[in-house]
Amino acid sequence: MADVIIWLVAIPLVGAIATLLLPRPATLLVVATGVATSTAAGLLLYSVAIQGALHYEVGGWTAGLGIALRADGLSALLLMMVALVMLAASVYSSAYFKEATQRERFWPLWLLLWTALNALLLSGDLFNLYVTLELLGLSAVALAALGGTHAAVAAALRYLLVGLLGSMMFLAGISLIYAGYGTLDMAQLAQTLAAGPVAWTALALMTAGLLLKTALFPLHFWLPPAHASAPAPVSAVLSALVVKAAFYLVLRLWLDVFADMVTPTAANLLGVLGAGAVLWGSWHALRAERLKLLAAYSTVAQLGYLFLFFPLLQALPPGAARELAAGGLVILALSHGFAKAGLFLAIGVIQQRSGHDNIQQLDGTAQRLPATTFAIALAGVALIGLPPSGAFLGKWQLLAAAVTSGQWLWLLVTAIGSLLAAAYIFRVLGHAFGHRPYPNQPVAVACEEWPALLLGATATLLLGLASAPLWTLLEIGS
Amino acid sequence: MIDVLSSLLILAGLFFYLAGSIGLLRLPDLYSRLHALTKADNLGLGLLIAGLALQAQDLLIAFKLLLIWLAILAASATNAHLIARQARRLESGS
Amino acid sequence: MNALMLLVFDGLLLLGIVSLAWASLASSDDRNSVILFMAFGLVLAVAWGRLMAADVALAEAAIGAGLSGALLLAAVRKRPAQMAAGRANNSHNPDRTGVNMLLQWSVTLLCAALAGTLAWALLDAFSSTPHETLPQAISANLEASGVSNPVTAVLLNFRAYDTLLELAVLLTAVLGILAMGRATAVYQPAGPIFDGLVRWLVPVLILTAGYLLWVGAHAPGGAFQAGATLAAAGVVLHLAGHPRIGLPAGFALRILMAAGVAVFLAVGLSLLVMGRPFLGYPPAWAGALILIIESAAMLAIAATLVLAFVGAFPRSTATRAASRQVREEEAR
Amino acid sequence: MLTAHVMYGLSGCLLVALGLRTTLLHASLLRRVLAINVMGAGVFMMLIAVAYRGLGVPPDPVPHALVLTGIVVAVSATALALALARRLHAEHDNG
Amino acid sequence: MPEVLSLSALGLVLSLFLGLLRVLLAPTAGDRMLASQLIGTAGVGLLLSLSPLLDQPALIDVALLLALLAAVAAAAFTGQQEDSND
Repeated sequence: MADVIIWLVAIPLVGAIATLLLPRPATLLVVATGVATSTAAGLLLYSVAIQGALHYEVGGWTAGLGIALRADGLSALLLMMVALVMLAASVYSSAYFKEATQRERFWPLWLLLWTALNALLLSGDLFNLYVTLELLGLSAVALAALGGTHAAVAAALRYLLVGLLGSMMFLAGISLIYAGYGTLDMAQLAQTLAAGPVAWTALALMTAGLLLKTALFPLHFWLPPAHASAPAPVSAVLSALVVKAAFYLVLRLWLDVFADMVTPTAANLLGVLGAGAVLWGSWHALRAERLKLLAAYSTVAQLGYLFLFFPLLQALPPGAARELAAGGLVILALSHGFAKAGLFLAIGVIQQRSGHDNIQQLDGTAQRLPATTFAIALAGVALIGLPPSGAFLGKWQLLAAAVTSGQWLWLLVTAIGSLLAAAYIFRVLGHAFGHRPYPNQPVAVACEEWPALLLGATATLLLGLASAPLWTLLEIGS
Repeated sequence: MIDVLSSLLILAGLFFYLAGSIGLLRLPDLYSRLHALTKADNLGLGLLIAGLALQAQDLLIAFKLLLIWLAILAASATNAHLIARQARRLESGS
Repeated sequence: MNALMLLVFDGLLLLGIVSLAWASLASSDDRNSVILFMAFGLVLAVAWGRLMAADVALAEAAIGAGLSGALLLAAVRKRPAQMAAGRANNSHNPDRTGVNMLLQWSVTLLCAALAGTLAWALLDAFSSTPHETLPQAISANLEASGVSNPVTAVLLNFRAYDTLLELAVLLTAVLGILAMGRATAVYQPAGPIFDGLVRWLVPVLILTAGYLLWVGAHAPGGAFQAGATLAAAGVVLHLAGHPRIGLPAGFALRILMAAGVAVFLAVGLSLLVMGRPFLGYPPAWAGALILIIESAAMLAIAATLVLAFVGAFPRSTATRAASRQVREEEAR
Repeated sequence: MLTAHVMYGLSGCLLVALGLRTTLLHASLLRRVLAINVMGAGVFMMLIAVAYRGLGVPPDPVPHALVLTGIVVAVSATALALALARRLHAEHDNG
Repeated sequence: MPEVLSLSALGLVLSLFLGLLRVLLAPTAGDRMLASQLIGTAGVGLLLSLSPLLDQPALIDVALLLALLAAVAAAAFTGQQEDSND
């Protein structure tokens, strides 16, 4: 059953080669690849739920000499999110890219990105993580530049340089680890790590590199232009999945591998930066003129919430309260992933239908594109954190943990951030439901509108109402 | 005997290298500097390679050494031609 | 070499490396900066040789000093309009206002602190005896790996999964480059001197590539060094104005680009289907399988690097002539 | 600890810092690409110093393999960055 | 023999260093090219001397690659020159 781990990397990579060699039936190949990969992700989730954490030794060499891949509850859940979001965005992309040459360039890179995401979430080896980070970074940059406009290429170039700087710092940290401990396997490392100059410096370097890639305030400057100028399906996965992959690694390093070395001061520093991101990102999202820019700034803010959990998890003693808080963090990350992907796809529909994404000129959108407007509303519920969304449960755990550990500051930040989020979402909806009667007939295109709708519904309804199994899954550690 | 000969060749090569480098730093005009460098390339590396080739265990190594010398000679000749032409153009231009 | 000579040797070499890096980054002219960077790569190759890392030295010579240099030189080719535009905003911070100075000093201080911390941690790591578990495990399993060069064994057997993903990175980069669809401007057909050089340099480079691939199983060398050397031959042909650079067209070119990842993946998955682990070669076949993978990887790397250098699929002679006309008009 | 460990290790740290400084401060794109490559060279130098065991002693092959992978990744990224820059300039020239 | 090779390695690294100084302080572009060429030739000689000294025959291959690429670089410069002037 552990074989499913390697299939999760191999299937999208085979798909990438197939779409490169056979551009004509590419759309069909992508759908087949997407369904197969999602099935594999479902199988993995099922196996992890039944059997507990899985691991796979590539080439049959023991971990350390070779590379070990690992899957526990957290990675299996994130892989499932990646599969669903990528599948929905693939269906949308087949309608978004009208020209054959566009699709020919898009599909191989798209499937390489999927390969990178899966490989990153499964890797148990530090240097292998560096390679997957670079694969993820380069494919994301190439996709972001596909729009071809001056703004898109310039933003992609900046994205590339920032990403490279981040990976270089990550690699410097890995070198230190290898010098000090003689291994790259994360499980072996977790057992032998000892507080000292090597571990501290390596953790600081790797974290700095990853924070740059996950765009934590004040290292977020590159994100809004890159995410706002990419093609809509690309923006969706950049915001929902790519930045989250770097965040996942921060989580792994701080809560698993280096868990004994993290001090309250360091965790508080991440919390403060997260608070800065929540306030700064939400404020700029409120002031944004264009929908895509609003969504991009909202990503900066939503990532901030995730970092608020670090000081709380650090302060809580191991036990039920800490498990609940950790579960809240994951459910918040998942529901943001689905909601933000849905929002970007919906914005893409509006942009293509009305030729712009100016918030001021959205009047009548609700009559013309009712399903898309509903998708924005569903995603908005999750972004604000209203019940019954998964984000509501996540924020509830955040607040509960803040009260339990007596860290009231984070409570205040969350409250202000949620109010600002409500303001920017209702500003969009207010314009969309504007009274000016619109002459056009309502249009409905299944391939374009359904993916956004389903993603929004997953974030708001599925994660909110059926989240009980998540907590049991998350207890399955590696 | 072979050791002595190859040592002598290597040391002679080293002398031309150093002479060429110092010439490059100290000589007054571009043409004489170019000339000094050609000494280092052709003679310095040539003598060094001759000395090492005497020590080579098999024919493949000797062949590779010869190829290295030829490649450097070609690069040096091409560069010299280019620089001389550039310098000439500058002179006629000014 | 005695200890003192070694100390002087290392000192001079490192002083050279650091000052070249400094000069390359601080130079006021882009072209100059690239030439210094190529020299930096060259001296690095010597340093890797000095540290008994011949495999890395080969790769640095072929890729670091060679191909990166060619890529960068092509990027700073003189185009009047661009040079002027570049000068305007690339000037080396001439306005040393207060804020600017403050920024410069604080960043410099930050980087000095980084260097200090890094050095502190590294020296701490060096102060204990080196970890020998992994090197010992590698020599214990070298017999079963199918090759006798330990670096090749790590790259293509123990950590073959890394190498597979690395080939995917290379493929991603070239797909991104081709999607941008801006070819570097074509070069004039070679003049007589250049042509004479090309006529013998290209075959020698191809032979050297084959030699490096073959020797990689038991001595330093392998697919990447060989692929980069082969790519250098393609670069020379491009510089000499050859339109097709020895590459096939259309579907065949796509196959060539994908060959490295495809063959690697096919071998890995066939083994998986046969009930072995992914990329778990049976020891008896390991040598042959590694050679097959390396040959495909070499061709793919060479094709990819040449395409990265050219920046687009090679064009036919007709479009080439047209584009030269356009270029000449632009120059006026 | 060997003298070579200290000398090459510290030079590697210096190259990393030098590259980082230019990446953060320099406006020119080409220079930033070079600076990131210099940073990479510094990290590679650290790794190869870690692998070194002394003259005549076989070194640890793992860091060598990592650096080989790193060099190929670096050249891929450099090539992509230069292609994006070329596209930007081309538009700049045309419009 | 090792003493001669050590001396040669040391002398060549000095030669390489002088070449570096020249590159850094070169008055004209032509001088800079001359100095880069010296660095290349000295690097090749250095690798050749180190190869028997460290018992690393592969360093000869490195030197061969550097020599061939020096020729490629010369070709690149010439190609650019002929391209931009003729």
